Amino acid sequence: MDLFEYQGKRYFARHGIAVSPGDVADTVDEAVAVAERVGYPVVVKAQVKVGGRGKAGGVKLANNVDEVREHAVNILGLDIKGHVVKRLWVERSSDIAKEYYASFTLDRPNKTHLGMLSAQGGVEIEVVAEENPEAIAFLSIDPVEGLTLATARRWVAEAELDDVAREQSAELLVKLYECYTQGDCDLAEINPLILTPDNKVHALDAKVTLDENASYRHPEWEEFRGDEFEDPREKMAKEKGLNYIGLDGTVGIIANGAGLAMSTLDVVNQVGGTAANFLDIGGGANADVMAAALEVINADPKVKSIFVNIFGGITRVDEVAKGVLEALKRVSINSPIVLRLDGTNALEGRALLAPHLNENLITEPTMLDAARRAVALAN
Amino acid sequence: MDLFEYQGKRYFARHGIAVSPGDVADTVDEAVAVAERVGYPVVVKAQVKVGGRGKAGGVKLANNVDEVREHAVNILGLDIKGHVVKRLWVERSSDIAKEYYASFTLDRPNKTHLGMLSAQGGVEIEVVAEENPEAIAFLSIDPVEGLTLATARRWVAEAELDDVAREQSAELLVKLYECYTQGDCDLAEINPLILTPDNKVHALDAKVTLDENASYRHPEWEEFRGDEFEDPREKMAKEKGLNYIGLDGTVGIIANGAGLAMSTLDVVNQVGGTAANFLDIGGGANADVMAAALEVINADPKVKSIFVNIFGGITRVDEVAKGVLEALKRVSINSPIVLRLDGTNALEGRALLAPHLNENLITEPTMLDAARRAVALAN
Amino acid sequence: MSIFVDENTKVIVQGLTGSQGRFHGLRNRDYGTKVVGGVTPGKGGSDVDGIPVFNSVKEAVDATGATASFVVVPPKFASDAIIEAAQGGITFIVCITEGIPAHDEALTYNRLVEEFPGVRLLGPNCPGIISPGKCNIGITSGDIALAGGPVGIVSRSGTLTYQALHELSMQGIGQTTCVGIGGDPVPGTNFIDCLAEFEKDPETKAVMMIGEIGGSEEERAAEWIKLNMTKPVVAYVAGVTAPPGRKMGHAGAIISGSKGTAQAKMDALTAAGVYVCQNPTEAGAKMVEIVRAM
Amino acid sequence: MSIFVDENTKVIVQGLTGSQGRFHGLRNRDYGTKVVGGVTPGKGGSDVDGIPVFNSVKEAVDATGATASFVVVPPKFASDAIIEAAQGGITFIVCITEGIPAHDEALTYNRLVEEFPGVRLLGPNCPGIISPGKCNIGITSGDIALAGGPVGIVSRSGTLTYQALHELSMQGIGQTTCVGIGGDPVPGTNFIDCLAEFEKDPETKAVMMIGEIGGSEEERAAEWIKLNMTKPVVAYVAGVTAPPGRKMGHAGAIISGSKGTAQAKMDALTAAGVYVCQNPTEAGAKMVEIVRAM
Repeated sequence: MDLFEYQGKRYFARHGIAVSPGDVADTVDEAVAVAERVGYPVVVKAQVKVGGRGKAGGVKLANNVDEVREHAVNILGLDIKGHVVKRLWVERSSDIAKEYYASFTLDRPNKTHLGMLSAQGGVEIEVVAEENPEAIAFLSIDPVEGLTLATARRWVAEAELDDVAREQSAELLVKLYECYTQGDCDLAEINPLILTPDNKVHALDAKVTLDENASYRHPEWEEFRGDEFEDPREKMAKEKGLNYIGLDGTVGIIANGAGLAMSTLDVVNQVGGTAANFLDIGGGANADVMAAALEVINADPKVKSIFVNIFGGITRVDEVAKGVLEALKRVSINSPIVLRLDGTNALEGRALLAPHLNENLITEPTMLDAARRAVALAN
Repeated sequence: MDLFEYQGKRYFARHGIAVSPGDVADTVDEAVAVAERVGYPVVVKAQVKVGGRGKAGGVKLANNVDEVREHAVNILGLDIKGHVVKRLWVERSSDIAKEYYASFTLDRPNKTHLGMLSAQGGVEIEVVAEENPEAIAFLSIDPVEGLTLATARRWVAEAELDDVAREQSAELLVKLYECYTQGDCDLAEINPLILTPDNKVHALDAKVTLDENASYRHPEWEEFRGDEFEDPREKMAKEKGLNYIGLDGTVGIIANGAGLAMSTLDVVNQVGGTAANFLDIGGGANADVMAAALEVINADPKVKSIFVNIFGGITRVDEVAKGVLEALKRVSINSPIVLRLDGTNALEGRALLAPHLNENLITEPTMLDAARRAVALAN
Repeated sequence: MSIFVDENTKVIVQGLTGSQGRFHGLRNRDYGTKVVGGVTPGKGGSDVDGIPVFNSVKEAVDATGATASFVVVPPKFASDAIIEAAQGGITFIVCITEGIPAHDEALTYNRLVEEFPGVRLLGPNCPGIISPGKCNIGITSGDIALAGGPVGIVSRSGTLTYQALHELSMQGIGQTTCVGIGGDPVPGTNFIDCLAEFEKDPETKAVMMIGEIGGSEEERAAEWIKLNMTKPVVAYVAGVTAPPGRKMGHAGAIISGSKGTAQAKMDALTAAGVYVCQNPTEAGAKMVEIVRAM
Repeated sequence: MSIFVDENTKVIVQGLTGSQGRFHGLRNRDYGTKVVGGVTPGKGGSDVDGIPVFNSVKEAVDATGATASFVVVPPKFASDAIIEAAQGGITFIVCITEGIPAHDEALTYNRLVEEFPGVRLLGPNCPGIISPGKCNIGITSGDIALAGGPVGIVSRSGTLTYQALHELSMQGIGQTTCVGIGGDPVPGTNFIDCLAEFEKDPETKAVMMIGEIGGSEEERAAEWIKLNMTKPVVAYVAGVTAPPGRKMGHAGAIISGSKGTAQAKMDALTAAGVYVCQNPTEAGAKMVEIVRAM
């Protein structure tokens, strides 16, 4: 789950990381109220989960109430790369002497945590990594050992942060690592981490991605939910507990297992079709799950055919068959369904479906055959 | 100080690192005796401090006494890139299942120790680093923390060493790190580190460079000395305690400080000359040191002129002048001497020399003028 | 022969008294696996369909001589269960649990590597391992596997593992061992571990490898194959069509830039001499062709 | 103004009772430096030409309020002396000792950074620091420096540092501060540290930088200059003629491949907008030209 900047800053603040005083505003009046409270000048920032806000006019400096009003009016409702701005973050503007970059993420090949620190912040770190990799001090952190203040001090020196920023930065990095680990972040990034002319270090932006697998031990994450899904199809799928990603094609996809679902997309593509979505119903999916999946797909007006690709393991094929029949009773499905059913209890499943087969409910013996049929029906 | 392979292996063995049974041999008969003692097949290896021994015919397998005799005869006296083989290392041959690479050295930019480990050994690590950097697992080691067995275990897994080699390798790496630190090595490298078909890990080669600055606490290094200097000029300079490197040009160089000496080479080169040597007489050099330096330069038949470039700091220029006069009394100098004297007590120094100046003892006011004069005299 | 497990492997099930543990544990036993015990704290002394239950792994190992463990407990208990298994003397741990937080996985992996160097973890979030006719630990349906070799299978994807078994078995081509390594961010066992074992196993004549987008395990495997593998390898990589930058399910398959894309992986494997196929069916057909020509 | 030290800096000399310590300590005091004490264990209570000697740095700091220390002890005692200085409350340590083992340097550097983040070490194996007319800590001969600015000097080489001072002073161009960082493998203070201070110092109008072959400090400095430096920088890098792969004296200047060569450093500095000169005289002349044009 990606957090908005304001959510990320609150997450940081809880772990003792300094951020600018500010608050959210959903209306122009709220923006003005926040500005009056924190004091001018302020920065009015669009809250969207996409980069390039500044260039799109989503970040503006305001020196007085009129300017806050003007910018809030302009930014609320602004479309930034398909994301419509519904919320602002208004914070006290900071003078900047230097911009740094700091982040923690998982280093999958090395199976350790990876810290990245650079005296060259404020720009995309990918660009720095490409053009001048020596400007990034990489730190590999053994999860068993964690990050000590001693190591953080060595790290800020290696990254050549300005002398006056080093001790504050080292302490902040230890807190950021705590936020990253105790807070179960996939990514905790500050860009820029700034040094002010009066020698204070604090986080001017926040990019946080949370690991959904850890949500059971983070009841406080509930507050972050709600606005996450821009795509209404994804929102509906999420409510039904399905692992769904909306795409732009015409063949609706339902499969069990992420690998099989991806493979299904590939095969549809190979035989000349385009997938409308990725949908993994997971292991052990029963009739309810199957019905929910069909409902979500059915709600997508672009879908012209539905390809249900099941290889039973934990998932029992007869359950899947029941789910399909159940869904057909509950909802009027707009598109023909092509099924490929194999694995645990496949025979039982096929037998259950047999009496109901017609031009809108078709089975095929193999994955490839089913893909061809679904694509033919969609094109 | 670079060690020969056999010296490196003995250094390793002292730190508990497994090497093949073997011994040195300076004659054919000694080689046979070692072979008979360690058992056939054996490998007969030229002991030279230069790479590419194998290609030059300096490493041979011998299955019996006749083969040992034949190879020893051929290799002793062999010229490998200018290094004449005077000593052999004869060791029991090892069957090889896998070849790895392991080393420790100082990571100057990061001011930490750097471990390099690769499942792709037996070839030049520079080539692996160039063609397939991901095949090297780099480990940055904080000198304060050192290398624990736990970290070494993580490291061997990251490097994807074969399962059966991992625990032995982890233990060996901890010992190699101890050898590197306690043994004051600039470099401790094993290439290849081998896994045998019966699943034993040991060092098949040894490349060790010792830090001369640490020699005061390593009386045992005395045994490594003696054969280090191939260049007779360097040997003579070393005996006199001078920091000398032989080069191929015609202008003999004497300077105080490594930077000034390098700069002197550069200036001589810029005005069209070539330096016969690098010689830094160091800080605080007195008359004896100066006389010794002139003697060493004088022994080089290629030298056509001598450029003495002194900027007094700790070194007092009057002492240098005395040294020059002293040397002229002791030795008959073959080449004209051009002096540039500045810094501490420069006036006194110049005054001392003034009565002795002639066409073979010249002073110039600046470094550039002196370089031009010395080069003119040499060409 | 088989890799990692065989007909003599004694297995305990951590979580045997739970519904999933009971279902799969008994199914594994019915397949012929030597399931010698279960572990559920506080339920020591009871049994599940004749399989004795112990309070701790240590007790179970002492009583049964088990060397392998099947961890089938909820995510919040999985890390502790894995460490307990290692501490109790187990040397091969299969964890099928899905949904373990990434930080727990990273911590557990490193604790295992650092404190228990002789212990191998398979998973988490994997279907397990099956040596047809000998041993089945995990959730793979035994009837889609065929004993007698000569193919070894290693797969990052659960369902595609079954698909691979199915493609081969339908054509009468058996498997020595099929290892599902799982697609989680920090797998205990990776492609190279399995490829090295298959290379050493005399009965395995060819290997099928199923990869996915994300990470760089396939690229690393390709490099290993180029240098070490003498047996033919057929590979399929899922996710050619996946849009960049999206997370496709629990596989943790995040694409960033060109690295980690299915195409990059396929290119690396092709360059390593691997037969790379466009879909699982094609991969199955290619493997059948290779085996029949032997 | 000056950097790191000024006319108010109180200095103690660790090793004042030794011959080198006495010679340079008194010479520094005679220059005008506030040398307020010496430290030699066991000799507390005595004095050297009126300078009181203490048994420990802590005692010396408590008694004198010194913030800087001049470490002039043999290599085997230097690391302990540096750590003792930091523990005793000193925040600026100048160590001229030549010949400290590289492992000791690496350990001492990291202990300082990790345990004493507010402490700066200059050296080891450096000529020290001089702010003409204000403070001279080290072995630089005060008479070759000229007070009044406007040039800052930072140098990796001892004798070339004197050469640089000499070239400027002869032309009547003064220096704000001249820092010899030393050429050892693990210097406590590097080019960037000094460049950053010179950039901040209002009286420094231009900087002269003297590099050497080996390592990558000059390249890193070039990158920093490109991004941060507004003042003109003139540089000279010694070692263009040095043969690859040879160690040119204690500078620890090992060339490996193209990286670390004088030419690579000169190219990097040129690309960063630095005026790169071919010899110290030319560098001095260039700096004179720049200053006169201001």
